[in-house]
Amino acid sequence: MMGNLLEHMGIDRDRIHFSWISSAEATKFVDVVREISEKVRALGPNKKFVKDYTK
Amino acid sequence: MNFITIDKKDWAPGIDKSRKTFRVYGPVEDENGCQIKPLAPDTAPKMDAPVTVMSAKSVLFPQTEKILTATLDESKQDHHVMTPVETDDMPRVVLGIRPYDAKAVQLVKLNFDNPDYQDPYWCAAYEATTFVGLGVTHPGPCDFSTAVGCGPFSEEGLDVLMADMDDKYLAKILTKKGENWVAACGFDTEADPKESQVLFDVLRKEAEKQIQTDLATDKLAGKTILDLYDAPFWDDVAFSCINCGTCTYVCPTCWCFDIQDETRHNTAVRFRNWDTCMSSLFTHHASGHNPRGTKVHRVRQRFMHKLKYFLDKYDQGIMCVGCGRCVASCPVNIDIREVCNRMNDYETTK
Amino acid sequence: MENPYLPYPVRIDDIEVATEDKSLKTFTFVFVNPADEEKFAYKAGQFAELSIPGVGEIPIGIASSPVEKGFVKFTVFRTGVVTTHLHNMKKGDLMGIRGPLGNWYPWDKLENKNVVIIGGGFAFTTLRSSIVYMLDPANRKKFKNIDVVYGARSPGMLLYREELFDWEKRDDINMHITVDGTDDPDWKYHTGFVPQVVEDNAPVADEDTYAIVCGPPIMIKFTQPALTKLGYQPHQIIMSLENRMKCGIGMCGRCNIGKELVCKDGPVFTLEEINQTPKEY
Amino acid sequence: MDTCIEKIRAIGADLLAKGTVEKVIGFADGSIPMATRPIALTSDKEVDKLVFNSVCGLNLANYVSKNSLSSKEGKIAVVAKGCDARNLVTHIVENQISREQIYIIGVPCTGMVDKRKIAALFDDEITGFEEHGDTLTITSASKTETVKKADVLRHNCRVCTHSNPPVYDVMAGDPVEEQTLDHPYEDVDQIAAMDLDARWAYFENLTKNCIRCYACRNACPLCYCPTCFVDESSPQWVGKGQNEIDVTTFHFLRAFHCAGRCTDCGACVEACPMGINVRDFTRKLNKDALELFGWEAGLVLDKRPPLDAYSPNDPNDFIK
Repeated sequence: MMGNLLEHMGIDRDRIHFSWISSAEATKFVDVVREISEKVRALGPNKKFVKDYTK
Repeated sequence: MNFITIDKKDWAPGIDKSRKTFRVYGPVEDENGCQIKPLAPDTAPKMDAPVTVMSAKSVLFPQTEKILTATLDESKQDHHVMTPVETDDMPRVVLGIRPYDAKAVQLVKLNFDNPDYQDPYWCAAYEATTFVGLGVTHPGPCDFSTAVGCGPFSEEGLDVLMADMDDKYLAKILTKKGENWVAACGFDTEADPKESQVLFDVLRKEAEKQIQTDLATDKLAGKTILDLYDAPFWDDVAFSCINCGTCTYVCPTCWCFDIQDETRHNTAVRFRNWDTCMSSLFTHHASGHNPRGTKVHRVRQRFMHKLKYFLDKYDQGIMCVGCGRCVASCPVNIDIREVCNRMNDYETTK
Repeated sequence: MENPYLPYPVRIDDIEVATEDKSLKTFTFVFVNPADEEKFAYKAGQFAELSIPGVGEIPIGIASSPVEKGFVKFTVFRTGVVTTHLHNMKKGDLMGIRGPLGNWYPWDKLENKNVVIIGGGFAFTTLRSSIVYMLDPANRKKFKNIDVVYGARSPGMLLYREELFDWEKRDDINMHITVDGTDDPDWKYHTGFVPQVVEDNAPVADEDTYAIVCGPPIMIKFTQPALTKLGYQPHQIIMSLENRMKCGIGMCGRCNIGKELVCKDGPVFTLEEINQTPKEY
Repeated sequence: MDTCIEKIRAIGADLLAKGTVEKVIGFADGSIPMATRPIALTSDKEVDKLVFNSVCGLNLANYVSKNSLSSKEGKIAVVAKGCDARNLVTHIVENQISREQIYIIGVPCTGMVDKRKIAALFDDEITGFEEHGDTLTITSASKTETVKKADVLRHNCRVCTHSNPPVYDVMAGDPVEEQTLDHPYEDVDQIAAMDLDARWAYFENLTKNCIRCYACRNACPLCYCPTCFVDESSPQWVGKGQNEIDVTTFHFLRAFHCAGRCTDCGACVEACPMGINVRDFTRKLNKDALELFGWEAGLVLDKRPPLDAYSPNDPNDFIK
């Protein structure tokens, strides 16, 4: 529901990710982080929900 | 030149002309109602606006204001040394404010500009601001300004007071600042001073007659702080309160603020934000102790501050100009007029 | 226009763990611009805002004394965001100090008077400042008898222990050091709570005797009756209060007790004054 | 609703006179038109102060959880519309109060009016407000308007399908007919139909005038946390100023804390001095709770809210 609300508010679904990873699943953790990083990098910098530091 | 008339068709062009030297504020309408805001180019103030939900205090005292900054970059020579954010000295004019909002500025001034300390940010903004008020010809049901030493045509704190005369404004110029603004707009149609004053007096009396309030403050000064503080009615007054900050934020005379630091990358910024005595955090000690830990404490603080502490401290009347905004906006209808009367009428049995 | 929010830059010159539980540290600051030290001229009993850029400010009583030059000292209890950050800072780090703020103990009024100083726990900082000030050779003759009652939970929780024991040896000040309890068989001072030690050891009041009380609320609450028993009138009992503060200059509005602002009209009040205000501290 | 007022008063007087309850929490007339004030009565002599009309827009369950209701205190009667009662149920389910502590005086509700909608009919301020059945007569200095109540109902009342309290001890009137809606979440769907950036712009615009008075939070019966996340200093989750991202963070997270708990009572919007429709946040969550879990908050006492319980059938396609 949090993901849905964020998406509803205009946040790209591809920037939101939920996974179950056990503390024993180190490789899965690395894979998931890599996958998300690549996906998010492809999307470019996020402009929403980011505090504007110039103000 | 005490009085001038401004033809309404000259009004907007005059304001535009003044933009060369003034930043212009005035009532602006959007989906949340009317507020005093900076006027975007080509927009005229909504002069016939109803009472704005928020007062004009934010022109001098923004809800969030950067006051100091420092770099945290240790390679810089002046790292961790705070420097003031430049004060905003740009001349500005606030158009169409209600007279009580200008009077409120004078009460707030007692706090920000006193013999011991002067708040540089507020004072600079105050110096830079010209207040052009519009007399209130039809005061609303929440207006009780006449009962607290103000009124729909009060001149205190204003630089220009205008009256709406259908196709034109009649303006009374009250200060040098007012003169400068009138000159910047190019308004120069003089009006007969005697006649104009008579007109103002008639309008004022008409308007004052429409304010029906039985608010009395005469006996507040004669009571002791502790008697009023210990009065039995505070639980009752506070019951419905939800401790939101609405009353304090909409109030033109509430000046309390919080100071907060934030770090943005390698820059430290110190802000001040409006704060509210309704919040339990306002007085919460780091130890966990809270001298005003219950909502009854906090509700009592607000009314005691406005109606007694301020009165006793400054001897300038109560800290209320009768705008009625807190009455109109309170979600649970706590009415300062009722509370004031209860305080005024309270006789200790001790 | 002076900007009262602008702190003077200072460097942390020394950090000393002040109590055995490490919850208190004494920080010695040196002004980055020597001229600022003069502007910071203070009297014993005043406080200042310790100001850490990007973190925040905290109002702390000045523990050094006006007669000590070249530095200012503050003893800080670790409790909130700013104090925790401060406890983690290092010697040499830069930060700011804003002040001096508030009023001070009424030194003019106290001239030619007997002064009884009563403190408990870590509320001894401005009292230390006061004692050092009074014991200064230039000032000692201005005051008659000086008595000090100071208590803490245990010997290791006493602040400024070495100074306390030095003062104990002097004959121009009567020290009554006490701890709530100790298992140290060599403890040669009092054991017991401050109010009881006051009742048993503080001088009986005459019109020339004043008591300065600073400590946790519970100690203040129980010391008052002890002083009353000894004949102290409300105007002879001087107290230093604390409340949550932000601006320190009487503008931000949160620290009031009745119409008095603790930061500007206080923090020092007589009991007589406090009796006129709501007890919102 | 007039007969309903009489019944509320009679029930209240009876409960207080017999000592069944220690106090009755209800609405009293306000000091200005279109205002009511929550009150607590302790004597049956005072029951004439109780009113019920179309401007009782706050939620009285809010006065039960936050009024330091200690176990020592006796039973409290609450005048409850459908939504108030649902929030009392939520309180019970969330262990804020026990069923025995509360006496629910159920009121069949015909909806509350949108004060801003009414104010918008006038250029000047409203000086009088009267209600006769389903007709409202509103006056200002310049004119009098007569409108049908149905035309100026609050949005949450227009889409309400639980006007009658689902749980009560006594009803102060005959139940009203519940409506069924073909498109209960049309407002949410309209936002969902916008593209991503338009949605973000919509929510940015929605909260642009927020003054962070927290009236929405404080009027909400669900917001009973001893320390709200926005007030936390260590760690400090969100900045305290008017930065729009901090403001949005507050609204987004507060709404999310109400996920599966919100009864859409509308008290948040009612309380907001700026008239911000903060329900735009919670409505999406309510819709999801219904569609994903078949859940509407506060209807039954014996089921846990969906985010409070695990079921193997919970939708989990969002986990990758």
